[in-house]
Amino acid sequence: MLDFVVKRSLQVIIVVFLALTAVFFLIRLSGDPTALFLPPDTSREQIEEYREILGFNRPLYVQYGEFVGNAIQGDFGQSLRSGESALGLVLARLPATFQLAFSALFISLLISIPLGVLAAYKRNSIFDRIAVAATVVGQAIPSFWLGLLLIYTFAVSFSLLPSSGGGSIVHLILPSVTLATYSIARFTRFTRSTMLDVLRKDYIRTAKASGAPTGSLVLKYALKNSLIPIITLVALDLGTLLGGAVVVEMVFAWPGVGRLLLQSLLNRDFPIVLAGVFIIAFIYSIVNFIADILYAYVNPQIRVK
Amino acid sequence: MSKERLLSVSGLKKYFEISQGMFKPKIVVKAVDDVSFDIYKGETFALVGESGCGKSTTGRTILKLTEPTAGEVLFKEQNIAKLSYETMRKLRSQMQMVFQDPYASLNPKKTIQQILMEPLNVHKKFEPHERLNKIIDILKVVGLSEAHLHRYPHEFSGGQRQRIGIARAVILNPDFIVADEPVSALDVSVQSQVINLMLEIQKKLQLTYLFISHDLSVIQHMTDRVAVMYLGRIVEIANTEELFASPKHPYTQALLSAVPISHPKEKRERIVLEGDVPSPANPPSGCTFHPRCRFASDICKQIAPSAVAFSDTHMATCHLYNLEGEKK
Amino acid sequence: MTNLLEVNNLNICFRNGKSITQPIRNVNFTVRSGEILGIVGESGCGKSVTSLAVMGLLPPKSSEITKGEIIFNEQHIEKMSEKQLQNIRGNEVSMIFQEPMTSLNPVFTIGQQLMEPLKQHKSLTKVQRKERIIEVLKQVGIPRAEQIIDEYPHQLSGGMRQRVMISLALLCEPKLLIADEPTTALDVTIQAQILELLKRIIAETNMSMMLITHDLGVIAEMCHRVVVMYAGSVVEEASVEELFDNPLHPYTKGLLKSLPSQNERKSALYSIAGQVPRPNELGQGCAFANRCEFATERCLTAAPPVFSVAQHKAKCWLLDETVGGVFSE
Amino acid sequence: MTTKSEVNVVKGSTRRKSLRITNFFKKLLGNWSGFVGFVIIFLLIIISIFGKQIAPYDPMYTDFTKKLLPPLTEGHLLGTDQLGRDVLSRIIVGARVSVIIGLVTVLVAGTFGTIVGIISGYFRGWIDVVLMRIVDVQLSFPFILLVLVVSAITGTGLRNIIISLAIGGWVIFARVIRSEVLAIREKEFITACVATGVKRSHILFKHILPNLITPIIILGSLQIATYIIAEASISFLGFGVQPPAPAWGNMLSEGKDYIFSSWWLITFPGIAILITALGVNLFGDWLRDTLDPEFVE
Repeated sequence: MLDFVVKRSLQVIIVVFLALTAVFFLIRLSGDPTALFLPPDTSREQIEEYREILGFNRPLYVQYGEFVGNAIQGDFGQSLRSGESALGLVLARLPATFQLAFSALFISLLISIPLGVLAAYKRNSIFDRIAVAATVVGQAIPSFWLGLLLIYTFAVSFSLLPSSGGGSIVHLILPSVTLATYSIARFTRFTRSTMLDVLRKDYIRTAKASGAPTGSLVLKYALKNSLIPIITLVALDLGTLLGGAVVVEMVFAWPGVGRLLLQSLLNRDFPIVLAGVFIIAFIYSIVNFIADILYAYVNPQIRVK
Repeated sequence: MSKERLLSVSGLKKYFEISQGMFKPKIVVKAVDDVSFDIYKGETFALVGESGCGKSTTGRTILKLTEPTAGEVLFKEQNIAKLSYETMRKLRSQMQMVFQDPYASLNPKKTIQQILMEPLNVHKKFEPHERLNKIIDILKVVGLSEAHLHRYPHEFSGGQRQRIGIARAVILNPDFIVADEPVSALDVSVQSQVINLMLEIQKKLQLTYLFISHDLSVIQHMTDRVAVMYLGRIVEIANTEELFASPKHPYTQALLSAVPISHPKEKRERIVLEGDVPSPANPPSGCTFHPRCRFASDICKQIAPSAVAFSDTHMATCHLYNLEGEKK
Repeated sequence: MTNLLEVNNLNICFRNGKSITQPIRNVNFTVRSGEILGIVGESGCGKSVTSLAVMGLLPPKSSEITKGEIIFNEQHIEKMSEKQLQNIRGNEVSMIFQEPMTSLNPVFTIGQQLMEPLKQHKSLTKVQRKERIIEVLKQVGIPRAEQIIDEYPHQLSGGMRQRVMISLALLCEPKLLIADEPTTALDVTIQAQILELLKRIIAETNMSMMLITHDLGVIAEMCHRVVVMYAGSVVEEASVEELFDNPLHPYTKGLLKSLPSQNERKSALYSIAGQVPRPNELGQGCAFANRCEFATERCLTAAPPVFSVAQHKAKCWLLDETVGGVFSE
Repeated sequence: MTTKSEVNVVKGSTRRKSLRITNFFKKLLGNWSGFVGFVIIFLLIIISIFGKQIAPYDPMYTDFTKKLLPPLTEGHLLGTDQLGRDVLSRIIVGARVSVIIGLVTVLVAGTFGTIVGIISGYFRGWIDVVLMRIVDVQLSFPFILLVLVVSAITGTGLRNIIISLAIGGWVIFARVIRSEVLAIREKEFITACVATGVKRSHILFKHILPNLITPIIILGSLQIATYIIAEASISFLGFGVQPPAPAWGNMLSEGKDYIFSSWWLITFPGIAILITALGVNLFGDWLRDTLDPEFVE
């Protein structure tokens, strides 16, 4: 177990470090950010002066070295626009993103697992067919468009819910439903197919042959076996969920990391972009780490080894 | 023995290393541990043993389908254990293999013609325009026909697929064939057809077989000499008739007695072995069979026995006979 | 001797999309109480399907019993509801499967899995259940039974798992044990252990057993009576000595003759030419006719009825002329 | 004798090929959802080729007197936008962007990822470790976010969008193809090749590669929908195709400002994306079910 934790922690550090390095060079190679946020009529001398101040005129490896040195201490520099600490700005937005992502995750698990189990249990019934059709459509809907439709329906036509902004539970409903839709479809479909797989297994036949009633076959036996692949998929999909959160935050003007990151990208405010990349890569790696531990917990073949 | 030696294996070892993680030592699985035997021209030499005893790995290591960890394999008195892929590749036209699972060993995307053409192309055997006729000939030898040329493996039954596998092995006219459980995936009535085919082409093409199987009745029927393996080592080698008539090693005795009777009226004294085969990653000390052996004594737990010869053709590795020898 | 199980004129159809195949045609046999009945045949002959039908375990949507009856202990299995079947399975009829490696659930301990049939069929306290489980585990020769119940299947060897499967089947002291190729996946020395164990258990209890196998050696070793199946129907039925000494059906004769032990060493083995017909290739006549060396015009056009010579039954037209068998049914 | 068999060989192989194509369509006709997917894809390709000819109006023609007309008025089937442009014509012409993005990206990402996967899986060793570490790093970052970051840096335009999507998308191919190669390498028929004495290069090109075609086709077809939706998303967010060029994503982006007055602007381009993604997915699912039901992404 210790072995595993050490190994995975090293992996997280390497992954985050490489991700930051890649983005750092991509940004620097794509051009000088100075010119982009100064007015177009700024003179050459003034631009040079700014480059001097911000340190963009030094060789790339020096800048990189400095960046790494500071980043290790948790310093990603200041926002080129507001001058505030880049990491601080990102961290301040983090709770909002967590709220959105986790409520979406919660909604999707709450709906998809029972739905998938039921569809598998009632295979080929009308309920199953409708569920499968719904998942196919759910996976093809672009989330930003679904967001627009929901805004139009609930905020514009019926004025039931606020269309944008954050701060309350009511504000959370539309964005989290939007974000959850894709995951609901995907998890339902996956739960269903995994359950069908498991229900065909020899050990289910064994349980059946010893007189286990159908209900406990499905709920007690097959579900526990299915949880292993389901947890793996959910962990893998958290990245998609975080990515989707970025888009959804823009649609609903949700004050999260994603929106900040996108605005900074548009403004070329690169310290914030780097801090955002750091946070997202870090969180994502940690989540995968936790998923691996959970996975070992439900799978005795790994635990006992 | 005036027979000509075709293959000689000495001190062959194949160890697999399994990584356990960063801070733990690697587990070494001794799949084949110091195996030696000779195979003579024209004979059928059998390796028999239960699953995990290393018989298949021995066969594959001899053909260099996995690299040996140590030891020598002399084929026609040339040591092939250290040959490069390329040099070995050219030698392969003389030594071929028949696999257990005839479906998995045929590329599902290739027609029978393509499958059988490949060895001929690779080794540039026969003139290009003759090759197709050669393929049709060999198909007839194994009991199939020209009509099957353009079919894919999935269109055949298990027995037919094994015929194709055999055709692929013999089309280059090799001297030596390793047959790894060639009939154990087949039904009884098909099994006998394939055994007959193998016996027939052996006579026709003067083949030498290394026949790997767990099925003692098949071994008794079609092989000349047998080596019994247990946990990566050979415990007994003898002529087939000799081995079945008077097995010496306690494991061989138990193995032979475990075979189901062939007639309900037959009465057989059965030696039922206690427990399971230990893991080759952590074999018992001394004689690896001692925890299950009914004759085990103290020496068996400490010292690995050496081979005892009962005749020119029969030897076993067991302390039982060493001790008796000393007493005498 | 009374009949514990009677299978009368059983026909089973399988549906796969629009195509309908019939793997089981007019199967008849009985299992008497206290006996071991062997069912022998090659892969695809329908022996496993038949055993699943007795358990009521056929896949409900893709298969159907079109005709016939399965009477177990005077109850009609084929008419039972799922609920009634659940009461019988694991309780009065138990089953052991071929693959001990995949037949136990990897995420539950041995103890948890053995608990299930007891919870289902017996009203015992938790402590009594545990006692019973340990008792049965010891009965099937498992050392360290008290520890094993907290272990997971992957920690046990193949032979041990098959013992666990057997103990699972024995928990509720069933009247009939169905063993579907119980030793095929095991090594020969382990097979000997398991067969020995099964024999001992049948002798000790008043259980009956239906042993399904492709291995005539296992049949000779274990059974009192034998049913031979070919291409979905029973071709011969006899006591085990009678079958080995005096097989009547050409298929049985061929099977016995093709055993290496029945042939001189190094000689060509006797072999039945050709292959088993696929279900869609079956015509009007005898299913074995295309491979039979004695086949006549009649064999190709009409399916033979059952002929009886004393207790020995076989479906073959030859018996009409040569043995003078009695036409029955 | 020789000539006769050779004729047979040729006949045999062509007969089998044509048989396979008829079989393909027979199977397709037998499956409702696969067939629907196929028809959608077929129509989409037709529309993207002949878009300008099919469209009732010039998609770029602005007419302020006819702005924000609701559907079914003055000959505008799906209404007009804030500049008086015909929505239907813009959707029809915009199809080309989606089709090009989907197909070219899958080609670029698929080719690159497949090559990496083959190298990684076939040669193993340090090169595999290095390549898979890169894949891991990239997978630790959400696909859409990566595409957004890259496209923000590389700039807009069709070529840059495709580059961004391909940079985000190749890893899936690399990972899946690598594991396929590893699985195939372990297959007994590859051992059989070694035992026959087949050259290593020959094993790779004649035995491993042909067995990769099926997974590549399945994965590729399933990825296309992802790319099309991703392009629409980044165009919607302002990093993709720039206005006034018609693309479904930026039509929605422009339409969202009129959400209070003109529902049709946010409705129809979205339906177009939905139908496209649906068609591609249905067809992809069918391909997987038919060619290789065991395939896992």
